Amino acid sequence: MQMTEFKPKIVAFCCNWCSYAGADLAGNNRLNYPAEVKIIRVPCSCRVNPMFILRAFQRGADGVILCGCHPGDCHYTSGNYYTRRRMALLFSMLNFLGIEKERTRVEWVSAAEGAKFAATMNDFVAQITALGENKRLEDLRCKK
Amino acid sequence: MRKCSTANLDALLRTIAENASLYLPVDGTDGRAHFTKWEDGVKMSDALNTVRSAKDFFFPQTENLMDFKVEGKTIEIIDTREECEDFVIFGVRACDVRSFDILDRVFLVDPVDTYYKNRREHGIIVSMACTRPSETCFCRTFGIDAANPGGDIVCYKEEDAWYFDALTEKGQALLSKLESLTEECDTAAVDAQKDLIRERMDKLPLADLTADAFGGDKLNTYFNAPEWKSLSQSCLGCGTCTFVCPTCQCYDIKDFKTNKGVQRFRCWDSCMYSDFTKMAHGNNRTSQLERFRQRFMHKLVYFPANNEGIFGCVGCGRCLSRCPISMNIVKVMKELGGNA
Amino acid sequence: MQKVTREILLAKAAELLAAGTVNRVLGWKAGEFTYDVTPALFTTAAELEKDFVYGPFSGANFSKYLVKETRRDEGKVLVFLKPCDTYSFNQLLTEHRFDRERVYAVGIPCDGMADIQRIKDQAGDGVSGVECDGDNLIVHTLYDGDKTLAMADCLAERCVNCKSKKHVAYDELIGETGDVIDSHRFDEVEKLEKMTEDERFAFWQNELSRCIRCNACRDVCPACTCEKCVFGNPNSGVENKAISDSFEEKMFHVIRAFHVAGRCTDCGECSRVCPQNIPLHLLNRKFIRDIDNFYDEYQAGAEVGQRAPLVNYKQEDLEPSEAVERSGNNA
Amino acid sequence: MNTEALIPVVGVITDIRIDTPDIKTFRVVTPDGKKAFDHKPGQCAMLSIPGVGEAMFSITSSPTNTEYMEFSIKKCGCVTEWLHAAEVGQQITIRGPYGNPFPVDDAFAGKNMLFIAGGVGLAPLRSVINYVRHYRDRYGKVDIVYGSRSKDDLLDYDEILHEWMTDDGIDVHLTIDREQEGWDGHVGFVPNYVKELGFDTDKVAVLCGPPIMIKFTLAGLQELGFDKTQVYTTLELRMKCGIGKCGRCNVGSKYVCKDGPVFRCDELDELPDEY
Repeated sequence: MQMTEFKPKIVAFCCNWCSYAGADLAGNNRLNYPAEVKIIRVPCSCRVNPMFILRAFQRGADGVILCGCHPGDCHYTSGNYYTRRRMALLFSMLNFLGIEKERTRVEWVSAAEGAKFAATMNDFVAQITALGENKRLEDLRCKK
Repeated sequence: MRKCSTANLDALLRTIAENASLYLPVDGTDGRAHFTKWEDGVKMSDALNTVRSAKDFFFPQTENLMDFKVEGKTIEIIDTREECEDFVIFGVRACDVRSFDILDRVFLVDPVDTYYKNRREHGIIVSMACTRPSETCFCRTFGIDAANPGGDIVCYKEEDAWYFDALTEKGQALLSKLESLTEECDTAAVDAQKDLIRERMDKLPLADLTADAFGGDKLNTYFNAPEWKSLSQSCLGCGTCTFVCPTCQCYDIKDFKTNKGVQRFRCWDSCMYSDFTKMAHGNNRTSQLERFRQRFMHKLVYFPANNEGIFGCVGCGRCLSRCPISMNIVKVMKELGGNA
Repeated sequence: MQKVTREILLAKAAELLAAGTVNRVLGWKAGEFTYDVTPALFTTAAELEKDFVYGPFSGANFSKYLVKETRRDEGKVLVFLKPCDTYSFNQLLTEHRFDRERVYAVGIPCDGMADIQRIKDQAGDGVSGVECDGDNLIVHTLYDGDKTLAMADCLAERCVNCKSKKHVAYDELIGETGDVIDSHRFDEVEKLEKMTEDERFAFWQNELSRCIRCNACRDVCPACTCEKCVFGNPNSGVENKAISDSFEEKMFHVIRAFHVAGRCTDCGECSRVCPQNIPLHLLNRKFIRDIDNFYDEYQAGAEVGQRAPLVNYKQEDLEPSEAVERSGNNA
Repeated sequence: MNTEALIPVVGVITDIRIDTPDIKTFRVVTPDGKKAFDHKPGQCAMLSIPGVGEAMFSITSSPTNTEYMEFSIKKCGCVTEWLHAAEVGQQITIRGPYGNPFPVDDAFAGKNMLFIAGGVGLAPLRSVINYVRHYRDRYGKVDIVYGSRSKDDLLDYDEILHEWMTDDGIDVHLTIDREQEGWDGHVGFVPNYVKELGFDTDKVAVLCGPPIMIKFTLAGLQELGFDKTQVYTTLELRMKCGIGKCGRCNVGSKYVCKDGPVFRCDELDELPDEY
């Protein structure tokens, strides 16, 4: 029996100053990463509040990844340090509620790391594909 | 009057559940009773009452009203109403049964709320007398007899048997399906239980509470009463009392954007919330005192003014045990009515 | 340790009112039954004499009321603070939520407060009165006569797992202050951490599904003092008055706990007021425990002016991925 | 199951008129070009944009207009902002009519009429005024006092100038709050202007405007000798259902959506001061 292949929906929040440019670089260098990744540009990774992550899942994301500047390299000096603490606590809490820990990730990708961006996305998409559809943080109304 | 031996009760419930969804109070993992769908092995709770009232069956906390499909400038309205299935609520107490009459006076008056009506028509209520009323009970204040609850069928639980009596045609029809599991009996046991219940009701701490000081004509007596200030002082403005209340029926209508369209749903709302009456250019109740007053004035004055003196409270006592700061309608009545 | 009684508090309140130190008293008002005590303002000694009570049901944390009270420009208000309340008091001061000058705080020792639900679980429904008798409670019931229960078996969860008998703020102390306790408050969290993801999911699904979104947990919380809550703001996109989908249960409770993470003093009011008996404190304690484990030990409200962990960082902080790994193996 | 009061019908905006900087008048018909439903002067309709929200508006056009309905809407909340950004051809939803109308065929019949409006408060009165103009012989003399912040904020100015003012037996008294270039009419607030004009009490007065204007105008009318039973007004409160069930517009034992929005001023005295 032929199963329809599961194509996950991935939301990637990318910092304007680094990983968004990293994504650009990946494109310029013709490095492939899956089309399932939907990039949302943010001015700094710390612009992403926990609600954004949850809302992405509500609206149908199967995985959410947040990309920012490497610690120490924040365009605004310290934004990504706060991101790091917030997401550490949030992801830990989501896992505490029984949400698969593989569904969320934070990755530091600089503007020069086009290759890392593509590799990260490929890896994350593969991970979510293996994990399957997001059932535990879904909103059924959005799936109708 | 029909009698079913306690040993046969499971079989009786099974027979009911064959034709309709059957709900009854069941102890949850939190140790409290909640209306739960019956299936084999489910044991009915001994608790006096459920945490949430039975109003949910007819007026659920949220329900979808309609869907919209929006494309460009055009809108398509999709009526999502469906004929609801028959269901039976078993073990409803006298107070909650009365609450349906109160809700009927809101939802079934013209223009009829068809969502509510649909459920009401398909629901059968099996009520149950209260042999162990609690200290928070004051249904008698509103003329409710815990020994004689309404509904379609009334039941009385004794050690060895359950007694059933049909009160409506709907109830008669259901009871006749249970004939093989029940036998005709006299009313001696039930009469004895009724006497016991009334005797116990007499002794309840709130047995003497009356609502005589309230009614539709008492607006000016109470609206500007100075007592509202101290009564509402520590109110948190949460919605607990409203949401556990069997007669609170205010609702909100909201839109939810799904990924493909718009769902318009309604959900319970609370007059205790600060944004209840807020509109684009103002709010006519800006203080918690006003909101607090609205809730109690509505139950004790405004509702009776429009409904031949019937109060909008059934004395179930849920707000007495659930309010985070232990402020409730009994304290309000005593403070205002002066019959402490 | 000196046992606090109604008489002692009454005398103190009357003394401070008479001296003009304060012009009103935030206290507990007697209800219909012994257990339905309401927070109330008293302005005269006569009012106090009539209705003021103090006993095993005087559990409400008054700190949050100070936000509203000190905005009314009417001199000082007297507030009685149990040790756990003093942490909320400090936390609110740290966040500049009320005017310290308008408060006269009297610290009172506390041996733990009773939970009427636990009493009813043991004595049955129909509790017409409760009396203290040394370490026991005598419970008058409607149908089964008097029952004697050990106070220790009737304590609220937050008191069983009391974190501190130490007062961290007061103008005056009645009796003596105690010590921070090496409590077992994280045991339940740990138990959940040791479960599998599936078990945890089932656990929370069951607990949170009872939520009726009455917002009592939010409205009572001394750390939730936003003028406009994100869940009550129509422009936030997440405003909602009811749970229309089980997603919203999780969103509301995760965000509620997250918004007070690093500021929650673990006073336990959220669980006390929940009409559906959801163990909300476990979410807050999870954050506290993670903060302690990931960063430095931190007790919100221990001192005024502390920098909360979520508005702080260290260059060598752990990565979110490590955090998730570690939180499962906290023990 | 067939009818349900909460389920609307689709309406199409066929014309948008810019009246003032923050008020537009929308013409609405059903997709097949008909009037969505009949109404009486003073009644309201619930308009909504799925996903934005639903809100109650008074129907500005007269019932004697059998082709379409008009709504004069001031931009002040999310629904109205959305409507102000809408274009002709946009569909919305509409349900109604709601509330009690003005008693145009009984209490008003044969009477001299005095209409007093402030700002967008003219919207509900326009329906009555045009009804009265249509059945001119059923009513006596008509006076209209209308004021707004400035000349630019006067609603339906063209209709007032070219239709109302040219009608026989209708006196229109306009006023604006502050002096303005190009305005040679009266300057001052409505309540004072009403007192200055000094009307005879042989009339029924109909009032609509901001609460503060209603309050002072009513006091002014009473000074002139008017009894509260001669004065009508229309209220506005937050509404969700429009059919007296959701509880939002409950004031005292009345529901403004169902028992109002039109009240005689002596009836208001029986309500608690909460509107």
